[in-house]
Amino acid sequence: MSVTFEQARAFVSKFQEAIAADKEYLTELDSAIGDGDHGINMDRGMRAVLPKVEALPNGTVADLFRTVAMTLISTVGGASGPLYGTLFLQLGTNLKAKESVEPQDWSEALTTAVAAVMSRGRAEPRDKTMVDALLPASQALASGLAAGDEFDMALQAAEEAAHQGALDTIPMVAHRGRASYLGDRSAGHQDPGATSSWMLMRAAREAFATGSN
Amino acid sequence: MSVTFEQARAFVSKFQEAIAADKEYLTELDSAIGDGDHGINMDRGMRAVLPKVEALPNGTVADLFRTVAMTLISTVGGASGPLYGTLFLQLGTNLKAKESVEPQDWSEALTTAVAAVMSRGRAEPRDKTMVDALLPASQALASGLAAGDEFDMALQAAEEAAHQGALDTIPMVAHRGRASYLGDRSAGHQDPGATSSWMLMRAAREAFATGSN
Amino acid sequence: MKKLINNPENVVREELEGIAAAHSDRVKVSLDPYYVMRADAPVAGKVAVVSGGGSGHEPMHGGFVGMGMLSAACPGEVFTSPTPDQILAATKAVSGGSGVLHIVKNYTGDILNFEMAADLAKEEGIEVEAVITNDDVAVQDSLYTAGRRGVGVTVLAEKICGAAAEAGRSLAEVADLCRRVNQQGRTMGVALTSCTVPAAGKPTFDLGEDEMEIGIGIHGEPGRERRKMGPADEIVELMAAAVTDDLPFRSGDSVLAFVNGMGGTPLLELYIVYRALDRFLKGKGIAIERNLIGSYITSLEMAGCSITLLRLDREMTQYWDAPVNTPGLRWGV
Amino acid sequence: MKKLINNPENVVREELEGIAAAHSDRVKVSLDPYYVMRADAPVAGKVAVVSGGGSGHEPMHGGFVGMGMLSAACPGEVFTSPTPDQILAATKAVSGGSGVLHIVKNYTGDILNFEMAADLAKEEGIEVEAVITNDDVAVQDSLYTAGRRGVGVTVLAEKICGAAAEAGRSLAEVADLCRRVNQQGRTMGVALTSCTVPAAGKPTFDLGEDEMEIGIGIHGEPGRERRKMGPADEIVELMAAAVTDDLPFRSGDSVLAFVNGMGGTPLLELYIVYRALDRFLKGKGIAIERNLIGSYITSLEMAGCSITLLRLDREMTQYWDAPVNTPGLRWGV
Ligand SMILES: Nc1ncnc2c1ncn2[C@@H]1O[C@H](COP(=O)(O)OP(=O)(O)O)[C@@H](O)[C@H]1O
Ligand SMILES: Nc1ncnc2c1ncn2[C@@H]1O[C@H](COP(=O)(O)OP(=O)(O)O)[C@@H](O)[C@H]1O
Ligand SMILES: [Mg+2]
Ligand SMILES: [Mg+2]
Ligand SMILES: [Mg+2]
Ligand SMILES: [Mg+2]
Repeated sequence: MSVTFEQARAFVSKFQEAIAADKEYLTELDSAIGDGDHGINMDRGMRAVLPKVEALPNGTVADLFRTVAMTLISTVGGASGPLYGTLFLQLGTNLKAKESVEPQDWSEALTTAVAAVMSRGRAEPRDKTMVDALLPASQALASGLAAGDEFDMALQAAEEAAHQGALDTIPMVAHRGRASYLGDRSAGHQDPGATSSWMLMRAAREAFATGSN
Repeated sequence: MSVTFEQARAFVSKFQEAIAADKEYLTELDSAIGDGDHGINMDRGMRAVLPKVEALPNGTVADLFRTVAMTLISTVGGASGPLYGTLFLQLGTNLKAKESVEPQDWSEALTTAVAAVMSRGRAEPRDKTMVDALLPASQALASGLAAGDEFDMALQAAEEAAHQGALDTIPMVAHRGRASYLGDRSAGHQDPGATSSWMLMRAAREAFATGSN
Repeated sequence: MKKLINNPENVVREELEGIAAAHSDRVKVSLDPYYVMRADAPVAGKVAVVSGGGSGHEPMHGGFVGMGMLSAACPGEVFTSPTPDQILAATKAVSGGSGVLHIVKNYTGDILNFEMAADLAKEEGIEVEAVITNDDVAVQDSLYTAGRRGVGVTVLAEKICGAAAEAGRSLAEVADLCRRVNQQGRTMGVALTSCTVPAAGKPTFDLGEDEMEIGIGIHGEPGRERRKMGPADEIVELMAAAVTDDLPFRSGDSVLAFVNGMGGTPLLELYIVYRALDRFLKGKGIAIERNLIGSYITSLEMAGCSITLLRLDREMTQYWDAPVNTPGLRWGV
Repeated sequence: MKKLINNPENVVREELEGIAAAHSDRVKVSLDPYYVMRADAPVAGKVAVVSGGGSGHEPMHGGFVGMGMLSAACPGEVFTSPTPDQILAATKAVSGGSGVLHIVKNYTGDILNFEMAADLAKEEGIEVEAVITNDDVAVQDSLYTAGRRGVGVTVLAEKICGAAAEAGRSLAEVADLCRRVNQQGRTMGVALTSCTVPAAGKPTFDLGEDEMEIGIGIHGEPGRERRKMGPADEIVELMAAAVTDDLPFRSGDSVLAFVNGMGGTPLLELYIVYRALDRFLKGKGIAIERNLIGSYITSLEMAGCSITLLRLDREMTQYWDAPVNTPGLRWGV
């Protein structure tokens, strides 16, 4: 039931695949309200991450996430580099002391990591950023587990919350990031970072759910 | 039967009208094998000429042509400015001593003027330039008059020779002017300067023929 | 997309290799991580000035490295801010012991990456001050947003602060001057065509044949509004009025007027813009004391221009006039 | 057509008014007839250097007027050579009694108009020598044609001859030097997009999305052939080989390498081109002694570039390095 090192590795590689597959879509979303590079940025970063993670000897989930973090920070640039970097750095820091990563550990780590992203980016919910996908996802995960749901179901709920969160950004007016320069004209477009964050939550569900891997 | 000052003025204004009407066509021809400005150049020049010529008190045909020449030289630029300038300058110089301008005077003046254009531009027949319209026109005029044709008929022949001359430039490979930079690729296109020269000969026929004016 | 490039992924590296080959008399280029630094850095006892940002704005920033201007520049991928490791490496390489000024354009990405780098540099004992430029009047400023973008003033701040650092001023003084330049400067841009990010392969936005984007950002971000194209004099009046109304600039002010091409606009047009700007400012009693006309902070091949006005004081003028020797800006030496 | 202009008919006049407003410290502008001259002309006892040609190639020629380069420049309408009265007036205005050099690009229009002006100037007792630049290897040279076009070498000749005139050399010496620069220089250009002449209102030519025009002229005249676009390294090799084969340039030669943008090509790409050129020349044993990278002889907003190589000798290098202070090119002062 716990998240293994191999599952964490699968999580990262599924996220990489998702980004690669939807690179152009993410870039298109960013063209509408940003500078048209979100897919390119994330793809460059995750392509750099992949071989590093594959080359890791079997170790702790925490080490794996720190490797992801450092690679994203030094290859992505832009806003998403430090933000996804911070997310993975905090995941790593949080899971450091863990012998094995239980569903509850994952949920707590994600909650703290999302808080770190919010503080680094000074973003609140409804600012039309990745936070609008990440925060509901981490909340859905936590409340699902608290209600006694199976990990699979909670992961599924987190993914759906992230998806809904990404869709919910469409009518929002951006207050952070490049899209905020558009003022009211940012409304009517889905936030690219929230969209990639939904893909992240989908990758987690695919990698961590029972039977997978 | 002689060319009057008013007819000379009409010649200039008919040429101006023709250039204005076909400005875009001439420019298009020049786009294919030159730099896309022949119509613009000639139109700018003739628009500057018109008020000067209209403002002239009744005087000699020679003075009128010298005014045209000086205005073209100082407003057209490019290759066509000095060349048409030279043409009108020589027409003026040649007709200077004339009390009245008889058909034979006009023909001789044109012949000398075309020779001056050729020497200024160092162009020979079949170099794909305005010379390929001007030279046959002046020759047709001269030989028509020599054969005893009416002035009207000779003017008509000159126009037709200029027209044919312009059409004959189509298969030619340019050896002078900007079109020569294309080498063989200049073939298959009608020379813009030869085309405007045909319009010049047409204007002469319209203005000088009996009953006109 | 038609570009004189080999592979969209390599444009920045190959550009840096070109700069290294061309300007080794004045700059050194690091390829891992990417940065451009003065050939004679670190200059002991002097403040170092470091800037950086996404590529695609050339000559800014790499073209402004040299005596009297930047100590180092950190280029990110096209339109993408550089990463902390680049900025840290550049900061360490040029630090002469008297502190390092980071000039950062106000974009979330730039801010976050420069912040991370400054934290790391401070951990290593280097004194760092960061000044954020945010001169773009096209964007409404507000506590609740990312604020205004940093655009044309950045070039002027790099020149003026570089000269102050060259003159031996302290980090606090150079940083104060930088903040003053930013406070006294305002910019407004307009785009007639889009640019194409090499890795994206197609134009960032579409504009109708008779449309322009007022208040464009330097990464092709949309601005205030789309309008029908008009004559240059009207466009300039619109832009210049937005700039002068904002500070506001007043009759009697002396300014540096910076007419900047976005990359695809010929100099011919920039002079027509300057003519209109000169007339507009004369009408308001504002005196152009200095000017800069050319493509200095660009958006790849975008057609359009920006107008920056900087209210000058004696110190700014003195440092503006001071010698500078960079590939992109040179005088007095 | 989208341009920052008011009226296609007024672009040159308004540009000149902009130049006059911007650079009155260095140049004087005559609007009737059009020319730009050094503010301190005539310089007694020194040869004056005058050039000119159609507008649309900015900064050439008006941007090169000033100490150490041109004494005057005569701008024609866009892509149309200036008229004899302009050239005559400029020649008279800058003549310092030691003769005037006309630097004329080899286009029929330029030649004819400069010839007429020189004849008139000589009638007024001014000694004039004309040197024709014809460095474009894209065009086959032949006695039976108008010969090769004058392109990139013109910029280098203006700089080098301007410095020689500044140094007090005689008209015969400056003209000889100019001929030598022309003989030792070769250029090849390529276009990725067309330009649009304001008065024409639409592109001069059409290129497919994957085509380029090899051997383009600076007025959008077609070149040697159309080809499929390729990577920058291949395009540069094609251009550079055409240039080096022509003179030919040989192993051991020292050259000035001039990578010129046509107006719509970002500096980013020009550095990628320079990188490839540097590698190509290294492979041939040709040493780049000096370089110039930027948009100096342009074709409005055309995308593309040209490569000029000039085989340097000591005198050329010395005059290239000499101080120059013009709006378009400045160093040493
Ligand atoms: N301050 C912020 N806090 C959280 N997320 C942000 C912030 N600013 C931007 N983002 C996210 O980053 C995404 C854009 O990333 P990207 O395009 O890679 O960077 P850049 O905007 O620098 O080009 C946005 O869609 C948004 O979700
Ligand atoms: N050397 C020459 N002799 C005679 N006519 C010439 C010569 N060179 C060019 N022309 C004529 O000039 C025409 C081009 O004129 P224009 O487009 O106005 O000038 P430019 O070529 O300078 O742009 C050509 O079509 C040709 O007929
Ligand atoms: Mg982006
Ligand atoms: Mg023409
Ligand atoms: Mg970006
Ligand atoms: Mg022309």
